[in-house]
Amino acid sequence: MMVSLGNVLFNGLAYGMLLFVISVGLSVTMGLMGFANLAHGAFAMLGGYVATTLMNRAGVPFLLTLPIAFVAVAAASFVLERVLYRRLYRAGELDQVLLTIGLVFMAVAGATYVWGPGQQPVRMPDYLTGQWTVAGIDIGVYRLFLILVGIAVTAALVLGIERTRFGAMIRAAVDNPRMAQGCGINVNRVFSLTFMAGSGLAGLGGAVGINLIGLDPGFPIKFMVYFLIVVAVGGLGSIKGSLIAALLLGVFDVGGKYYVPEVGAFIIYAVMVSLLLWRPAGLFGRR
Amino acid sequence: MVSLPAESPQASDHASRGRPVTRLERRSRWRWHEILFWLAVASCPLVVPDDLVLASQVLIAGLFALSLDLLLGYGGIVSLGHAAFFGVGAYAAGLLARHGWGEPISGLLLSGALAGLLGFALSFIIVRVRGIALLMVTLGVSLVLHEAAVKGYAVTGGDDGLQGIVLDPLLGLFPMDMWGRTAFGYSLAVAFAGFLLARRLVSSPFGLALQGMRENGRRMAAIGAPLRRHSALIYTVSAALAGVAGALLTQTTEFVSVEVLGFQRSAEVLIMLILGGAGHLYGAFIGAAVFMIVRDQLAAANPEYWFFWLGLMLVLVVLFARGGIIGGIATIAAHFRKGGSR
Amino acid sequence: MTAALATPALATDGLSVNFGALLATQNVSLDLPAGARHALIGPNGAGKTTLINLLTGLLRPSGGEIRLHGATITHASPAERVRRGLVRTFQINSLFPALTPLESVTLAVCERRGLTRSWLSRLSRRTDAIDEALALLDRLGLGPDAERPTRELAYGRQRLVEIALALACEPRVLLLDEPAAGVPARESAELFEVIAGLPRDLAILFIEHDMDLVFRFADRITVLVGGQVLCHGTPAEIAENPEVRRVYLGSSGHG
Amino acid sequence: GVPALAADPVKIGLILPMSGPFASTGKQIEAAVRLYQQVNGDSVAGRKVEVIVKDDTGVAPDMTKRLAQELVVKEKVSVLAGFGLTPLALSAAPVSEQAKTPMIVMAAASSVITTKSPYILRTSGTLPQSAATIAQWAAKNGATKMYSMVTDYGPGIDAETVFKTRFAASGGSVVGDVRIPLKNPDYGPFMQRAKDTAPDAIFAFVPSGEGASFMKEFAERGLAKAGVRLLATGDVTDDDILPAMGDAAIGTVTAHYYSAAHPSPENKAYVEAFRKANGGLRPNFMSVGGWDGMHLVYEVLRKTGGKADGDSFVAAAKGMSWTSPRGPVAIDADTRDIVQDIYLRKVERQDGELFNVEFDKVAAVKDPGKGG
Amino acid sequence: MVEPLLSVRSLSAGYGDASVLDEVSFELEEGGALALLGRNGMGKSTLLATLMGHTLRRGGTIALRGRPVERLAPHLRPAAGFGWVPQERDIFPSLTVEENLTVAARRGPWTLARVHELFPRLRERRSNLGSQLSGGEQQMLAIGRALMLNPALVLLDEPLEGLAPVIVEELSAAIRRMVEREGLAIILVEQHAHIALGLTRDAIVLERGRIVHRAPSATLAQDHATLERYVGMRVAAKAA
Ligand SMILES: Nc1ncnc2c1ncn2[C@@H]1O[C@H](COP(=O)(O)OP(=O)(O)OP(=O)(O)O)[C@@H](O)[C@H]1O
Ligand SMILES: Nc1ncnc2c1ncn2[C@@H]1O[C@H](COP(=O)(O)OP(=O)(O)OP(=O)(O)O)[C@@H](O)[C@H]1O
Ligand SMILES: [Mg+2]
Ligand SMILES: [Mg+2]
Repeated sequence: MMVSLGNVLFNGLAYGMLLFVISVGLSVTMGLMGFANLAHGAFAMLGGYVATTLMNRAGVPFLLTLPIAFVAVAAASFVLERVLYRRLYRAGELDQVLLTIGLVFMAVAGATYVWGPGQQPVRMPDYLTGQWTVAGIDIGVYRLFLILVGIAVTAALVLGIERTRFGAMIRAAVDNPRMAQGCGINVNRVFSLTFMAGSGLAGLGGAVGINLIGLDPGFPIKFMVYFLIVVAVGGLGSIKGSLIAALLLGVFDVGGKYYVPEVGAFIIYAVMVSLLLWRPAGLFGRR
Repeated sequence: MVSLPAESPQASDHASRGRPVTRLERRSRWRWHEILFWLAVASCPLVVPDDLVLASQVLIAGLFALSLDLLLGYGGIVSLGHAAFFGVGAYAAGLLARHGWGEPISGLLLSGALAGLLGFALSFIIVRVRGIALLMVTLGVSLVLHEAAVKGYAVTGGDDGLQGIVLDPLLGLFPMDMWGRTAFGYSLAVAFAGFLLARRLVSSPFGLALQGMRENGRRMAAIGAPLRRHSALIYTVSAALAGVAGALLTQTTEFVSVEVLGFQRSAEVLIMLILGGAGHLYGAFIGAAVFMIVRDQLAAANPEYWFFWLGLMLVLVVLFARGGIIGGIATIAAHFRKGGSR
Repeated sequence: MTAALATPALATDGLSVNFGALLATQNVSLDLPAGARHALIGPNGAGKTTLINLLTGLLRPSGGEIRLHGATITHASPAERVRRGLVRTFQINSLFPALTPLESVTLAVCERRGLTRSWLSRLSRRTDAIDEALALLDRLGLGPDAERPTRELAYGRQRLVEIALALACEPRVLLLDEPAAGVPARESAELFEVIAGLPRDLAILFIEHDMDLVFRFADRITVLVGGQVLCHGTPAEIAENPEVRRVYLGSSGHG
Repeated sequence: GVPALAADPVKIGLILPMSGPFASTGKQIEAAVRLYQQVNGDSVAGRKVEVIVKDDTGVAPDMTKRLAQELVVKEKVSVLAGFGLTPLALSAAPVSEQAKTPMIVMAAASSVITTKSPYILRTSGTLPQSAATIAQWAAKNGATKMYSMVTDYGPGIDAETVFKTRFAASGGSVVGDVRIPLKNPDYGPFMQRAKDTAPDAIFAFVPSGEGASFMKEFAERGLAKAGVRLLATGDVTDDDILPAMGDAAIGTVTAHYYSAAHPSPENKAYVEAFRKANGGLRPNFMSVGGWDGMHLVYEVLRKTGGKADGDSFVAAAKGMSWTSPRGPVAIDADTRDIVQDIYLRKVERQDGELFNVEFDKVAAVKDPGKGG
Repeated sequence: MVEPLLSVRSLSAGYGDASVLDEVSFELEEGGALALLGRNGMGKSTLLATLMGHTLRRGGTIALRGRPVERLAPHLRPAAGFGWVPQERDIFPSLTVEENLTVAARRGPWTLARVHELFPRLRERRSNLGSQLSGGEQQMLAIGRALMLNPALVLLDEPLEGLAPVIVEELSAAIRRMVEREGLAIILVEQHAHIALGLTRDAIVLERGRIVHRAPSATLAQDHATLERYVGMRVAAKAA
């Protein structure tokens, strides 16, 4: 019993960390910038494909593909931001939804065209596979790795956004772009940077995620709901919130499947709804 | 009395009071292009006799989008789980028909009522949240129902869908046919009725209150508006309409799949509405028509990658026609009225 | 005076609320007889707006009670209070940006008359409501802007819409939070003429930093400092009070 | 039912999931269909055979039904074919019944389908066929305690029920079971659950395409190390994705009706041609469903001399038998379902690639899901 | 002749296709103080917003110390020397009081400490969110924020609105000091003409987006007829 609980917790945390790494970017773009970016999953997917392609075609070592995925996706998002997103910052969120859904469709079809409809094969390096058994609990090496990545990302973000003037600039630019400019803030630049960071993280998450949740062109749609749950429950723009929400989601999801597979995904939805009714602004919502 | 004395005796007639007719009074008049629109729809059997099945499904989707428009376009209440009501309506109609209640029209109304009831119940938790939380709560509710339908194998047929639905002929005369003639006529009649209802609702004092809620809920309370009551009402009506749409789908296809409750369905109806333009009623139907017809054509032309072109269309619409297709048309029209200024 | 015996239109007893450590309102008690023209003044951040938020139910008091015409409304919902005749304006405009003033005010009229309950009747047939709205807008000199989107109006005009919305609710107790702020001297004077011209039995509590207006229109004044009532009194008394001069009035000669 | 002049073409409406989560199924089947016409010409019995492909995204039964209707009404097709998943096939069944149009199921695998209209024929297979076979083999080969893991929809449930009954009947006991949701990101927890009940083997079914992730978890969780064997229906080691699974899959025993490694001249030729036509893509069991579906159409038309109306078509098809790349197959005269050999295969590496290598078979298996 | 700090030449601007300002021209010398008067809706705020680059400019030029800035991106204008206190205050609701000040900060004589000195209230409420301030506190914050930019020219759109009389006195005194001692130039929009004229050297009156009257403030303050005509002084004049 205790053992199974330990297993559930460990795997739940690992899964949660993965969700966090992918979703926190959305929490940044959607939460801080207030842009309803449903295409977030597409950036994650791109990151995944960059990684697999590099590994399978060019034989680049896995760990090296991660930073590349981050940079590549950030760069791609920079272009998109300049060409498309930027025009819609002022527009209503409905137009934003339409744009980003459109992008999702294009991404899905594009991925199918380039990489085919099936699951992407991935072979992890041996030092990241297998598992140790500690006190009866199976510690999957890769899952441990995920947890470490998650911690690193959290640290980076807290130092980079919550503790700096830059974070205040983002919020000011979102609250009132006109006045922000009146204070000498280059709203466009601030937004580009934020957006790139957010998407880059998605790319990183996508890359580390393949080994756990697989990768196929349906990715952006399959996981959209999960990302949204994390952001909503965590509270828009709150990094701490996203982390805790993601971990909760992970543990409940794994626990639910392990202990009561009959009710399936039921649990997490129920949990989400009740959490949101309890705290409509999310666990750590600012607004 | 704050307001000046003098008015009240012949209140209802403003011709006698020498003031210009205000926009408020003009807004519920029928315009020629509205009549044209419905004539065009009604002429489908003559123009495209072979596409009536598609046409009827467009009308159903349109009605569904319309129900969302009341909530979103007028009430400013976003929902990412509107399929919940659509699905409940669909299953209700299916189960009724499956267990002997084959009469379509009463079945339709019953299903609508049931969905409406759900909407009414939900409205009370809905008023507590807004923004993304609202999106997720609505989504969550629909997903919970979806899971229930998947697991409730015995009742719903689970992922395989509900079969064995047999309906009496419509009005005892018209059975559902291959060509979708009955389906089309039926859908058209129901959709039009639903439209009239919605149109009347938005041009009623309550309709104005809805816009008030959209614009500034806090202020609404400060002028004594019963917000709970308002949102309960609009939620009930919207849900009922959605339920009717769902029931209509069941009755015209004689099949129910769990997808009627799915996230995809909720997302699609939202897309259709935004594409057409929220807050105009017609946007719902135009959006549904454009989305489904284009998808159909693309899928036929390019079965594997049509998704891409559909997405491209959405992106282009956003870039060049803010506020959906109707929004775009409006700006162009305004442009010409201003003699092409700017 | 007479109001002393009659039940006051609005009365509070030891009303209190705090934001974290900050005691924004500390057992404030005040009586508004019917027909009162009562000014509420005090330094910035003294808790004036907070008090109004408490009275209108936007904030829940941590202690004390509120009575409207004798009936306790401490826990009534904001809308409920409005329906009972307790109406306010906002210090920082809170309007319907996309609606026109006419639409906004008509809406308020409809809500008051309970017309919004009917969702199958045509608004365009309710010309009586529309006329009432138009008349009200004319009286506030908003006639010309009646059919422009509110968001396009100059600030001063928007202030007037604020007031129009409140008046459309037919208040019996009216709470005005700096109604004249942003309205130039003449217009604000005219505005106060309109307010003064409201039904005599209507009780008015207004916050205002423009002492000319305060001393011309108030028959009683309450001074709030740091969430507490510093003193009540007639304009004359207040103008004399050295403490008030020190913390609030300064040297600006009044009285 | 419009009377067709022998002159004008026989149209086949092919409804497949060409996009969406099940696109690979559509891709395989379409490729096989095209290949068949390449190899055997595009006309038979003096009539041209024309294929119209429609995409139903794999998840929208109402769309499938509409497409079926339109194909019948607008395109005047004389045969409906394809149907990637059970719900899709079920939704279209009434159309074939009403319009008396033959409907050839090339992929969907739950038993009931063929009972939903007298005009439905199947050239893929049913899960009970594979499940029953593996159950018996498991019992014979020393598995006593088994744990069943299936995807939670029609076919999966079919598989589970049949497996349980057959395994019990042959003396084994199922110590636990779990149904995995159709839309599921992570197999981990279920695998853990299975492991914790310490069975000596796992019976598994997941839809084609999901196999890779399933296999990965099986390896990750060290079940193999813990001495748990994996016995499954062939969907899990789908030829399409098997190469990508890596050594984790080696040793997995499955029962199914087709393996790209099936040692027969017909199959050699088939695989050869298929790979050539599709840039090296390996054909999987979905593809043979398509191939044999076309074969059925051609043979029937030959037999009826080009008459393609529902009744004569089905009449002609009943009892028909031929040698398919998968081996000998026949159409059951009373159920209209397919009768075929079910092979027992083990995943092995043959000249560098992973294959399902057949080592035993049960001949002429009828669908156990029906009455039998 | 010395170059003026700000020179505006035949400036026309508006919103969308609604034209509000037409052909506005005026100059302001270094450390000058200009009162901008006019009734509601006459274009005062629009003029300031145009200087900050937030309206649709139809024509005309704006030069700051001889440098044309009318084409300069809005976010570069603070660097050029503009500071702005908008009429609606436009506090950043999701920033704390302190963040509101520091987010705008630029090197110069004005520091957090000095702003706190000017408005002690802001120090007390340091960690409140902008959305949780009283009206007057927001007004103070808006002014403090503009000062943190250390501009050469501050555009004050009704800065005294909603402030308690004592504060009004202190602030007026402070503004006078800034102008006279630190050579800070201001353009002041104020409904109470007597205060505006008391704080400035020159005044211009806007009517329907045109300048209809210019005069030294002192002169205009005595010219009741004009004030009566363009601004409406009944109350104000009495109080002055
Ligand atoms: N939501 C809140 N959270 C924390 N503090 C608040 C909140 N709202 C107001 N305050 C504080 O409460 C005090 C009283 O605010 P209030 O708005 O009542 O002042 P006021 O008397 O209206 O001042 P003014 O004359 O400037 O409008 C202020 O110091 C303000 O900072
Ligand atoms: N966003 C806008 N869109 C369209 N018109 C506008 C907009 N903002 C202001 N206007 C119009 O421009 C004109 C000038 O407005 P402005 O705010 O500059 O006047 P003002 O002199 O500042 O008035 P106040 O003293 O009330 O602040 C008004 O007629 C107003 O209706
Ligand atoms: Mg206040
Ligand atoms: Mg202004």
